[in-house]
Amino acid sequence: MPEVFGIKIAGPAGAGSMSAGETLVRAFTRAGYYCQGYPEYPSLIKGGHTSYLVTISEKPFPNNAPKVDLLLALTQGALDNEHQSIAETTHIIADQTLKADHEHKNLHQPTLLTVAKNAGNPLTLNTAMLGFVAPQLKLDPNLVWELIRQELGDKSQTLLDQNKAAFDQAGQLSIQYHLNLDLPKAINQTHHLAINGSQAIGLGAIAAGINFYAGYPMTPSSPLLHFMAAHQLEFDYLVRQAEDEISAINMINGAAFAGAKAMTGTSGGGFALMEEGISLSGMLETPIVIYLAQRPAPATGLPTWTSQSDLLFAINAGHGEFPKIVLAPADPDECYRLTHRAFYLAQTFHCPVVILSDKYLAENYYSSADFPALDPVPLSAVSPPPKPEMFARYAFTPNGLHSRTIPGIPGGEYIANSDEHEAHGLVDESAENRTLANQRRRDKTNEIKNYIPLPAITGNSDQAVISWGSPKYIARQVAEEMKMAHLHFNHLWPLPEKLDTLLSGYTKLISIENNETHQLARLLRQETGITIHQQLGEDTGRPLDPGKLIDQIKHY
Amino acid sequence: MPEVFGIKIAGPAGAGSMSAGETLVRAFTRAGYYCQGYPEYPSLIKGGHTSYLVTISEKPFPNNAPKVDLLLALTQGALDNEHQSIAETTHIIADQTLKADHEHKNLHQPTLLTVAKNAGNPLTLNTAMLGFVAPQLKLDPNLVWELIRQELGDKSQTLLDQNKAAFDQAGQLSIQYHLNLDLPKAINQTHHLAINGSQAIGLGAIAAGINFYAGYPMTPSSPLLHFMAAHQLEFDYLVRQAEDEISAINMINGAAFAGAKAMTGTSGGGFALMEEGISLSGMLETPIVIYLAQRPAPATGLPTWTSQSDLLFAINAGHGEFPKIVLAPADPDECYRLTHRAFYLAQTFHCPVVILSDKYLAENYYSSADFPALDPVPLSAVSPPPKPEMFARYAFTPNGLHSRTIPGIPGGEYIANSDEHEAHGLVDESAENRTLANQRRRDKTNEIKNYIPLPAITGNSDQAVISWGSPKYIARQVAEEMKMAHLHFNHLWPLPEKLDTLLSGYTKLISIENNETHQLARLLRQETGITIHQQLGEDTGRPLDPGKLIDQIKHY
Amino acid sequence: MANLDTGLFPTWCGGCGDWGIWAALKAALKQLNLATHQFVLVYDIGCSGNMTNHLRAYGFHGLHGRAIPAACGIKLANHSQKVIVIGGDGGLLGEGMTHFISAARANMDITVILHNNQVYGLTTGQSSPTSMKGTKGKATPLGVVEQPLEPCGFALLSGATYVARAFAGNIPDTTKIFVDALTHRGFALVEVLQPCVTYNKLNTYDWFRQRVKPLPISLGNVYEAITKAAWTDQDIFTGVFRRDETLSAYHQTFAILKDKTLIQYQEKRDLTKYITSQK
Amino acid sequence: MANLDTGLFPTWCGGCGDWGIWAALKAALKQLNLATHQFVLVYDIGCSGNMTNHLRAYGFHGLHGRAIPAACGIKLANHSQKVIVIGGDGGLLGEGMTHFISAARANMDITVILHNNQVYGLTTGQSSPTSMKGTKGKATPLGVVEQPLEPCGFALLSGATYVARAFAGNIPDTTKIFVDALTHRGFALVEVLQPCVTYNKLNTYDWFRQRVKPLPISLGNVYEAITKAAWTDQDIFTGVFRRDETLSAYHQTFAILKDKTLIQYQEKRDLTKYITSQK
Ligand SMILES: Cc1ncc(C[n+]2csc(CCOP(=O)(O)OP(=O)(O)O)c2C)c(N)n1
Ligand SMILES: Cc1ncc(C[n+]2csc(CCOP(=O)(O)OP(=O)(O)O)c2C)c(N)n1
Ligand code: SF4
Ligand code: SF4
Ligand SMILES: [Mg+2]
Ligand SMILES: [Mg+2]
Repeated sequence: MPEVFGIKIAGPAGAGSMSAGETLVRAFTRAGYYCQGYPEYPSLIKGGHTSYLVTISEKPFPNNAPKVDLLLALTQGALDNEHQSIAETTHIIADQTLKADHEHKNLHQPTLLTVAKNAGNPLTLNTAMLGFVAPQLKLDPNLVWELIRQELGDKSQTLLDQNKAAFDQAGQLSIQYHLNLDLPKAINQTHHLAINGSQAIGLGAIAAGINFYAGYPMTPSSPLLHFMAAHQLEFDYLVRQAEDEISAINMINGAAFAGAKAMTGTSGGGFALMEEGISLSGMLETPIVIYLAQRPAPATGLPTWTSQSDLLFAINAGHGEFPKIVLAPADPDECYRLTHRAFYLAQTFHCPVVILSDKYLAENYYSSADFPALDPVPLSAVSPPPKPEMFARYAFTPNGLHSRTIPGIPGGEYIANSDEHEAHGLVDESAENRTLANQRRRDKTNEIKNYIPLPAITGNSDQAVISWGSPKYIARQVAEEMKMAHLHFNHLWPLPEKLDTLLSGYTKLISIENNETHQLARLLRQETGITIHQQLGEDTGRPLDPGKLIDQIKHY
Repeated sequence: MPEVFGIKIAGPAGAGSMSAGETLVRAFTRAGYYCQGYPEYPSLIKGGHTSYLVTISEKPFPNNAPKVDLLLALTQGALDNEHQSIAETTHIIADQTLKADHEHKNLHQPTLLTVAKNAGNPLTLNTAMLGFVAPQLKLDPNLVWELIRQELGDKSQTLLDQNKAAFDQAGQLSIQYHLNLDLPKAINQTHHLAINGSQAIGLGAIAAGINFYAGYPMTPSSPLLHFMAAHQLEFDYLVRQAEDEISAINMINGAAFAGAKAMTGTSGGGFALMEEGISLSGMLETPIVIYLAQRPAPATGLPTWTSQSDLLFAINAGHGEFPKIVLAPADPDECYRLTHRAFYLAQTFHCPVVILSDKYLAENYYSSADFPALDPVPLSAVSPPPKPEMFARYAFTPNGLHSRTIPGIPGGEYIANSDEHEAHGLVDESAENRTLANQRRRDKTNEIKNYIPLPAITGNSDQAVISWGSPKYIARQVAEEMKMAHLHFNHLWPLPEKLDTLLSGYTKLISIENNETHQLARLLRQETGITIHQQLGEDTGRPLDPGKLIDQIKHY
Repeated sequence: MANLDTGLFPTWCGGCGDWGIWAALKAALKQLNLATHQFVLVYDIGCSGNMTNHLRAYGFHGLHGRAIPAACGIKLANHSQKVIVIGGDGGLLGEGMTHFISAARANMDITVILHNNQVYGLTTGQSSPTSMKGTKGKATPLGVVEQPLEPCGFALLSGATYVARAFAGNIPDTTKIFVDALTHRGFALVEVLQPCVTYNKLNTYDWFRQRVKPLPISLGNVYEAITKAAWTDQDIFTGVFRRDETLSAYHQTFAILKDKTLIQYQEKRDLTKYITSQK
Repeated sequence: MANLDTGLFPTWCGGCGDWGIWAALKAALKQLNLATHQFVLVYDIGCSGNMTNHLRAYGFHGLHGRAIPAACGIKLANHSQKVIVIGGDGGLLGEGMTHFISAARANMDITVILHNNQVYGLTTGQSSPTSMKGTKGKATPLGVVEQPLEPCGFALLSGATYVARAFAGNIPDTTKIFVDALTHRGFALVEVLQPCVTYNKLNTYDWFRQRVKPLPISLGNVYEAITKAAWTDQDIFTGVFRRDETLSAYHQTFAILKDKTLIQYQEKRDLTKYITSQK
């Protein structure tokens, strides 16, 4: 039995390979596997080649299967485009009318297009493919159909009937085939979720008690915007599609000032536009959460591909020096918990908190353990006794933390002032006041550090692989195969105290990042003085390849 | 004879202490001194206390005089506000009607207000003050009047007459006074300029052949915008006040694409808004120059004060990874040359070049050696032989550099595409193309490094003070007094090769920066692994105090 | 109504129109008898926005051009608050024009007091979007090429449900209009003609006094209002160009804001149903 | 005129209005007989902007919402070029609204082709500033609250000297209007009604065919044009709402651009006079 098994479904954009892939992830998760579903699609609406790779395993969070064991090609173009991913052992399923470029011993060509046409709608081809393949993958056809049915949602009855017909007929066809696929062992859990990073972040925000989400569409942050928009009625918060990102960040600054647990989300270009508003949050000390879903840049870049090239950009976002927190989850569970934590940290420290993800995490589906129920983050606001002066919102305290009021509270009046200000928020440009304000901000950053954990360590070795964000399991796989320890960072800024001691305990450190300039490695040296000996990674838009990384380590 | 002599003129905003201060800088420069003029004023239009400190010396680029030797107080408020800057030896000149808080042995109270009133206009008080003080400072009254006359520009004849009367009468009054001020030695050069950083940057841009400047007002970058606007007819370029900073950066990207030598300027908040456009320049490879005049932040901060807190912000500006150059001049001469160089580097490398200054440099007047005449930077554009394909603007080359065309050149058609693109600019999302494009960008950064000089070294010691930007002469003074070497950086990004070798030659390194988080020190460690042993500086809006820094070093 | 004094005295130039607007706003707030915790003042950056330090109430002094989105966020978080924007022509119609239009289109329930001095005051005298053609500013010494932007016209075309113009030289009438605007439910613009005595030597008190006239007729539809709101060489009408209470304000279109404000939703959320659906 | 083919074929959905606009633009450029180095196409980001890869000419595909300032920069650098902006309602009227108004006010000599599909196409179906009230987009599932923005009205109020509307379903008429707009000197807006067959199921070809009518009368002043440009339940007029050649384009107001383009100034500059004045 193999450890992982890879199934790729490919077709032109709009032909349903994405939804079919997601259905497979759900089906395998229910069938008791650990899965990961990885979509690839170009930045256009129709026509381009898209594919969805489903990797199943008996172990949690499998990385993309190193080879495609089963290719489901919906069209001739798909078959042609995927010729590179076809290995000798790959089973291929393609309609009878398609032509492979050369002989394949495992090419199977049922009459799926005919099935779809007979069902009354050629666009049901992806459903037919699922109907055909389900029995071969030892998936319960009833379960698979139920999932397809869910996916189709409130589509018309005709369309449902057509899909059902295609699904069933293809299932009939399948009986004559015996692919004898060598699947991993199922562990037969039944309580796992099939969920992507965007959903998990949304759920974390909802659990934290979000009141207001303002956003502007931008791949790959849009799935979160859509998720938040879709669930606002159910969970009693409001989503506003702003006129631009600048409006979004300023709206949440205003909303947070008024007491809302508020969040926005965007990708690199939009985040650039938000930086002034992040600096504003630093001055006003508004508790805001900013979701930054990375994609390859500069500029428009590769909008629908993945990247980790915005770490230093996020950490150094906003003019001037002020407390800021940057977190980076790696899987749905971390997405859920760290987003909740982002709101907690924002309410505790009254500062901007950035959540970094990327297209890989935002759009990949994972089998994930159930999410725990979490209490909402309490709103930080006090009701002070009225005084002749305004409320001393920015009073000097030993650790830089102070209580706040919100509009509506009598006696709590103060100015949230973007000019440097004294305790009540009134402008004060004196050197004395500025020195105090700087100290307050410095104290706060130091206090935050007490809340920042050291990186999670797995494995025991004097050599270690380090990583952050979504390539966690790729780095883990590399570390395991190399018998090295693995240090994974999900709190990126500020870095915790004692990190230097931890890092200097290793004789060799290897960084793995989905970028070209080794940003975490450079950040670590900046903050600890410790040099990362080997700095690996690239930024091609694709997830990193563990095999290639292992090679690079071996040939160092 | 003292080494430096400090003269402060103080009054409410609008009372003319600024122009009087500038006049003194010019007069002393002409009289053969080295001067520096430092204005302080709050972020409001009228009423607040403002002052102008003129420091004169026999040595170039004097720092602010450690004490005020002569205080010229225009009003009671000014006198009260300046009580802290009055030392025992300070000579004070104030109108007879003003009251000092206690006895001063050197308080002189001529009837200046009466003089101004008699001249027909109480607002000529600042002119009367100059008329009175000129003889005491051994300045030729004719020269001083000539400079005031220039300053008044095209004001009405009545106003000119009133000022002249006030100036002359006050001069008469002065005859009875003998302050016996102990001035430094004049070196009697006669060819120096009295000029501020903004003017010098403007002149550098003009010398480089700027065609287009687009900007949006923001202190302390506005003086450059105004300077550029004022001289467009004289030097044949165009200035556009854009509707916002985003428009400005996108306009210069467009203009640069079309062949213009183009520049914009702003301060931190506006620069934040420009970051997306800087990333665009990184992708399109447009030659653009961005002037960033720093002020204390976050947010609106202290708009009219100085700071160096945007170094890492500028270096990490824009989403994604792309070649970018950051320069930071320290005095008018460097402003002039480095701005010219910025255009040269932009045209050579087709990338964004950021010039960092701050309020101190932008608004201080300095006596400066004459500026050399410089040739314009040639426009980089070729006329390729027409081909069926478009022009291979982004062809792969060994060092990442390639020629470009501009609209209007037949056969030069290509797409400046913010999507990742192949040689002709057409979208190409393949891993192969992305890898090549990344390599092109990396090669270019490496090539740029060949053009980056090591920091300038003065002094001979195994210990060194390091600095960047406007505190250069403060750091120099500290280094000299501590008998240390001084390493000054005016090329901040990318850092040159072999910097680690240079730095590791010192047993102790001390950084001096006008910020709180020691950004250059951290940058150096990030890029070289070398730790700066003592990291000094603060960000109060005021220039750093050499005396305090020396104390800190001594008590380390 | 409590004292609005902060202990800091404004630093505007003597004679600046901002003094009149400040007086009128204080008078209007007194007249409405609002307690200082019942409203939020959102200031843009500018001479106008420097009013920040001179009204003792909840205040938010954000970024240049971004007062309106901040105000919208405050309003949506807690719509029981009256939200008032104080800003200039540079901030609200230059840097922030997109937000101005967007908030008007959405009929956000905020009152925007536009200090229209036709110049960038705080940055010492550059031309603004409302500067007249030919105006020479520090960054436009050759004269403004653009046609001036018509704030009331743009608000009307964007669907603002309340649009009025006042003159800072006439404090009683300005107060009246402020009171009226502050009792409107929905997006309200009050353009106040505000002489800048330091940097705008053209549009002075006298210049305005020769042109300002109360709007003579009551207006029909929005397009007629746009026409009447336009300045002509002879006439600049003051008064109310539109007051339409028939349309819901933005926040009123959401059922969850009917009985509670957004920030009153602090209950624990049960995710079970959704999570189960993803199994 | 040379071949406009790049070898890449568009990826728009079958039936998308962008096909019609592409065809009309190619036809118009052919008709005008411009060589491919005599004009610059400036594309916004969107389905519309994806035309980038399908016209073999100088092209600039910048940032979402920022095509207009880039186009202005290009025009000012080299005003001998014809500069054409291709963009969507999201980019040009949402993210970039401030630039749209500013360029129109300045009468910048650029031709803006607005692909108005009333939706964010490329980001897969969110509502846009021109979406009709009640439209349910992916980020506005409760329906759009805002009143739709009127592109022609805003252009007219901003002082655009050429404003027209065309329908992508009518390629010959669209071509005619493009030719007309491209020969106008000054800011020209052509709003093209562009059905998005994938994400806009309301404003379809049929829907438009029932409403689109050629503008019947010739218009008087700008305010009348604004009124006529507004959509009503029955009528959406196509045609030219304004064509005014009497006003100078922005670049024409500068003496130095009279005989030379900006980039032709490459002479060495003599700073002596200024420097001497600072001694
Ligand atoms: C992003 C940004 N750009 C520019 C500035 C500088 N700035 C401050 S106030 C102002 C203009 C103010 O003009 P207006 O809004 O008309 O207000 P006024 O001073 O005339 O009342 C500008 C450009 C800034 N603070 N932030
Ligand atoms: C700063 C920024 N924000 C958001 C996006 C994402 N984005 C790309 S295209 C688009 C909307 C396109 O809508 P529209 O301009 O109407 O063009 P269409 O696709 O409908 O032709 C958005 C929001 C982006 N690229 N950059
Ligand atoms: S500069 Fe103008 S707007 Fe500002 S305070 Fe003075 S008069 Fe008023
Ligand atoms: S999504 Fe709409 S606008 Fe985009 S290509 Fe398809 S039909 Fe055209
Ligand atoms: Mg103004
Ligand atoms: Mg659109």
